[in-house]
Amino acid sequence: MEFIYQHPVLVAAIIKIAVLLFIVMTALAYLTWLERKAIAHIQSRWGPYNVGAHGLLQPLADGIKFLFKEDITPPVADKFVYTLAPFLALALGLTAIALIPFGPVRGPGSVPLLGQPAWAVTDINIGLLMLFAITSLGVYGVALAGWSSNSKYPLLGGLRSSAQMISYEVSLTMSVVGVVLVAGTLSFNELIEKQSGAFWHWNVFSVRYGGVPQIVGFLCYLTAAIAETNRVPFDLPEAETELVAGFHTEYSSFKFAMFFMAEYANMITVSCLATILFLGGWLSPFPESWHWQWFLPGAGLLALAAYCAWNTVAEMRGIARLQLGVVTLLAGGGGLLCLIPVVAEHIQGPFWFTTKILAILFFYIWMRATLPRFRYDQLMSFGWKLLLPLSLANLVITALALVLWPLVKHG
Amino acid sequence: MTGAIPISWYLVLSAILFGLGVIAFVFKRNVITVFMSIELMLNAVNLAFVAFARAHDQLDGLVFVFFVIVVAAAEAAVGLAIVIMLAQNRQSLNVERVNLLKL
Amino acid sequence: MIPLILFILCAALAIAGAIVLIWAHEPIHSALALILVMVALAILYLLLGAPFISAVQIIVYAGAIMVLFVFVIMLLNFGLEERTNFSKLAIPGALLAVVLMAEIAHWLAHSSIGRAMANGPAAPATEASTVELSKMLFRQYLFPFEATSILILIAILGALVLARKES
Amino acid sequence: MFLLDHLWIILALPLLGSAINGLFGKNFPKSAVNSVAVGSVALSFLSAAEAVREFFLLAPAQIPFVKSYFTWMVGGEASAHPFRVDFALQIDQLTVVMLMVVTFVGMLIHIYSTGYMAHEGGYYRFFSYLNLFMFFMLTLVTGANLIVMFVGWEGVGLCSYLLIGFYFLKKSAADAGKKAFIVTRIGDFGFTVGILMVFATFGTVAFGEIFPQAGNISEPVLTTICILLFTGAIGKSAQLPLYVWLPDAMEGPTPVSALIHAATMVTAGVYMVARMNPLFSRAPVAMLIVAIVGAITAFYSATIGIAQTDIKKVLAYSTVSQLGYMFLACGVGAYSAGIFHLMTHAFFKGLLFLAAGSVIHAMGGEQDMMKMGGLRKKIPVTYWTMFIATLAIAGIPGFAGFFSKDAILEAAKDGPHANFILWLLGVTGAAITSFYMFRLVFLTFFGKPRYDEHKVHVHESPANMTVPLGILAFLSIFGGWFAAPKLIGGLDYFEKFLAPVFASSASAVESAPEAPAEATTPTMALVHSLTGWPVIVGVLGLLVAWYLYIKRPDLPKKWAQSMRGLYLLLLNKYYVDEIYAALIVRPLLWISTNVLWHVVDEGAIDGVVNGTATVARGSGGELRKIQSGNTRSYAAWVILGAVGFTALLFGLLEVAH
Repeated sequence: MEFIYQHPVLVAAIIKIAVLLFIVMTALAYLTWLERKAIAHIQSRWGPYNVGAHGLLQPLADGIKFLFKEDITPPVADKFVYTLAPFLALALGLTAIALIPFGPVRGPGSVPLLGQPAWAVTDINIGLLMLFAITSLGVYGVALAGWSSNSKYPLLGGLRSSAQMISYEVSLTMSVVGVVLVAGTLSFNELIEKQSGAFWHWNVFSVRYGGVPQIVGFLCYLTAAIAETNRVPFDLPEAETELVAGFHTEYSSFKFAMFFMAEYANMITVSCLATILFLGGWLSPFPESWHWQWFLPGAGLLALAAYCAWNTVAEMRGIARLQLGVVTLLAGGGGLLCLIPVVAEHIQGPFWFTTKILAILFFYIWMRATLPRFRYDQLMSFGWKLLLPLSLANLVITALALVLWPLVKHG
Repeated sequence: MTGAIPISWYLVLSAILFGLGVIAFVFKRNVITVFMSIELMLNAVNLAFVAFARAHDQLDGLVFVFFVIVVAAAEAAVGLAIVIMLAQNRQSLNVERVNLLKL
Repeated sequence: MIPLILFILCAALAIAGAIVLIWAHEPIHSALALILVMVALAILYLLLGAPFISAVQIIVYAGAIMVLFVFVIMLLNFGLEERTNFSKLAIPGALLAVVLMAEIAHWLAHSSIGRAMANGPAAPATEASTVELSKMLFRQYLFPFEATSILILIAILGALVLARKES
Repeated sequence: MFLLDHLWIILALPLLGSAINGLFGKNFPKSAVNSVAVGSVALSFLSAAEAVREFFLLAPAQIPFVKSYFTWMVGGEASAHPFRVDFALQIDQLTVVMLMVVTFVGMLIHIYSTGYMAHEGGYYRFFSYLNLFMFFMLTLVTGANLIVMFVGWEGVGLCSYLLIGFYFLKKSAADAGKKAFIVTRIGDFGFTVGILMVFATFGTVAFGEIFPQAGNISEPVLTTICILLFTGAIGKSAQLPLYVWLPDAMEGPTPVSALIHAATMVTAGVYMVARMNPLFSRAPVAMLIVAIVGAITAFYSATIGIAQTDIKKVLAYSTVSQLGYMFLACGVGAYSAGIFHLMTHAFFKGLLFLAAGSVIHAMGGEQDMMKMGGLRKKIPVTYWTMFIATLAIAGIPGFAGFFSKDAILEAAKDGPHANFILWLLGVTGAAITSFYMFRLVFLTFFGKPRYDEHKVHVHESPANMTVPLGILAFLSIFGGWFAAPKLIGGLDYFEKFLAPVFASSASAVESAPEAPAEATTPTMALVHSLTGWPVIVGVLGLLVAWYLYIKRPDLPKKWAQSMRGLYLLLLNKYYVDEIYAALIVRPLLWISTNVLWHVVDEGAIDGVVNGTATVARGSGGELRKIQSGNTRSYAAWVILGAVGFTALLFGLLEVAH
């Protein structure tokens, strides 16, 4: 107890981390479910269906499977590095999320926890830089995995990935700098607060601070981010058709699962970043004055509950009906809870944040379902000859606008 | 972030790291590792810079660190390119085998 | 309290990393050790109230330069370091390095300036604001800044020219 | 007043023409090159004329009209006499005369050249040089201070070099060019020193500031300065002993000889002496030297002219001798007479050269008079114009040369600095001049053709060559009539016009003695001047030449046989070139070879260099033992250095605290 009062920051941080970790892990698991379902429906299939209603328990099953599989380490592999790689990957992937504010840390809507804001684990004033610092280390996971397996395909995969990630990291950073110039801060909260108002004040559209709309920067970011997370159409490092499974060919069981989770964690991170930088983070798209928007979360959950209820009654049979019923109850309860004004007010931030993230994640999944894979040289030339110049142009134009705007305004 | 720790500790640490870097430079045979030991020395110096910047409460030290890092990047780019050439021309990375400059 | 623990931890990590760098026969291990040192130093920079430099340290050093090193090591993949001993002067050199360290330590311990630094904590714990730093960088140090940027450009070209296959 | 304020236009035009032709002319058609070259000079002439018109509107107080455009060099502002040179141009009566002569004759010769050079290679190059020469010459005559003047001075030297060596594939031409350049350099050295002394003495180089002070400078100093300046004149205007380059300069194309080596450049020396007259007239000794040099040169080179057979060589020596007359005039204080002769000489000698060129053109490049003869009928225009010019140079009354030469000899006879010897030399020279000039004419145009008429088919030159001849012929007759009234005891308008320029020197000279008493009534004066010695000797020379080359063509050879020694002496120009070679060139070569080359260069310099190399190699041989080619060893050394330095540094820091 004494310790708690001496170091509120530390304790609060620990609590928040624990909670966040739980949520994120679950989210990761169900992201895989979401992806499979989405792709399946895009390709007019059913996707996971049998384990639980609509395959809702599929992630759980997968997890168990991974846990109990045999963990093979190739004898020729460099044991230490071979083990280190997946841990590094996952650890970094999760650490990055610790910097993300999921809701307002001050002012209305912020929730105190031991005198600390609850919606963000940390609130440092160069959050963006720190985030990049952490993600920039992400490449090691892949590269080391590839090298330590001490076999051909992984090595090639590792080489590819390190080359690819370094190349696209440049464009990624460049495309973000435009926003930083406009906002003039590296702190996530300030970045978001500067976009307050309605959706036309988001950096994607905003001309508020004399900058230009960062739409180009946004597109560059999305593209580079896909490459950064090694996903289709940039999933060269793990191109099944060419490299069996790329850098994690030799990995199995839980180490593989860690890479798997790391990838999805990275997806979430980049989506969060996109949301914060370009889409106004946890801000609602509507003007504050529209108070009815407070009831949107509740309404949304209730709608989900309604759908589930109908679905339960109409289609489910046996155990599945029970499972979906539980989901219905959860959703309904949550919906009702969210209709309580106090809760509604404080749930706003996370609600919008989550919504936006989901949108972007869906976009990624959609991409994966739609696009074919690049060839390696295409990938490189695309990154260096198109993406980088584009993001640089965006940066230059933004800077010019920022310089010229005052002159124009004040004659 | 209270500065409870005396600056001289940082300086000593920097000195130790630098010395280790030098030793590494002298002991390692692999060109790449030799390069790395140079980077290590640079890091040690950077630490000293930051420490001094803090001691005199001036930002110049940090600016220097910034420049050092940039230069290190440039050096790494060219140096590694040279290393690749080296590896291509004589199938070895051992600095001691690269001694044709002698006599 | 916490800073002290952090400092000792990071310092230990850094030194350990440096030693591993020397010890390891496997270049990759050396590289990892060096990355460890860099990260530790980055944390120390945070302690010294230079978050920006700390971030840059990780992004550029650990995230770019060292990745390059690892990449090259993987690319060439020459395996273990070969232990030859053609250089008679290596051992004396190492001893000299130790002497160097001793010198500095001695100076810090006994010189007036050294003692001035030793006793009492460092200057007030104000974080070096990134804004101030950038102002300095783009006003007072504008020319060096531009110069380094040109240097980088030249380095890129040089690397390209060197690595290009003659055909 | 536009052009007075923008005198530079007059200079700039030829420069522009030169630049255009020189840079792009290679690809131009001949017509384009012509229009650029001639056009620029013509425009320059017109603008000069306009400038002169405006000049006449100026009040006497405004003369000389100086226009400074920008400060060119400044040095030692701190000192009492900062070295400060403006790029300044000035115009006064003297400049007016020179301007008109240079631009007009220059224009005519440009036109002539379009015909004469029509079949030559490097056409554009030739005109580019020629325009450049015009630019420098104009700079020379308009410069308002010694430095600007000197720029022009050296510039014309350069162009002369370029144009003499125009046929640079011909060794003799190239050598002649070098000779001209080097010989004039000797004079220019004196000139340069002179300029320096002027600055040292007066603390300035601007004419307008020098002349007023001239009065309060001690005579020895002035004398030194004047002699030094005159050295430059000797070189540039080919006086004894530096005249040797001019005859060789005839290697250049004939228009060049006409323009540069007869009409304009070689007269620069005279112009300079006249320009500096306030100094000279206060240094009697220098004056005397000028006069003596002039007179002797006049007589001496005239004698050489007798025996020459190359038509251009004859003209060359005659030029030297005429220049001698001009200096004689300046030497005896009759500057205006000198300038007057300069002008008339520009007309008739220019004409003579052009005509000679026309002859050579007609003969298809033949220059030896012994291979000519009887051209009178075949090329009448050339013949008549040349004959007129000859009458003029011989000083036959009524022609331009008569007035100017008469004025000079008169000044030598009973001017302020009259001197019987000088006069005698002058008159004798005049006689010889008229003799060899008529010899030239008779040999060329009269008697039997001495060439193979089937090989050479003689033809009159095209209009663009003959028209300038005509114009110059006209000027050779009437160009001197400014002075005509003097014949009847009236005024010499030319002299009167130039008077302001030489006013100071006139004042410097103690009251000039009255004109001879017998010139009271106009008729008497006329008779007197028409029966003056110059006329008599002129006619005498004519008659002798006629007797020897028309009446008894066999005589010259006989005499040449009988007086072989003298003949050879004259034919070989008194062996001056050989003497110079023996006295100066060979010793110089010997010293350069045996002392400077074998001793100084090989011994000292190479010794030092090689020594250094040896030392470096030796020490390197020792040092390279350190270079084991082993990086780690190097590192060890570096560390050693670091340790030492750190120790030192800490030590110093401790000391500092």
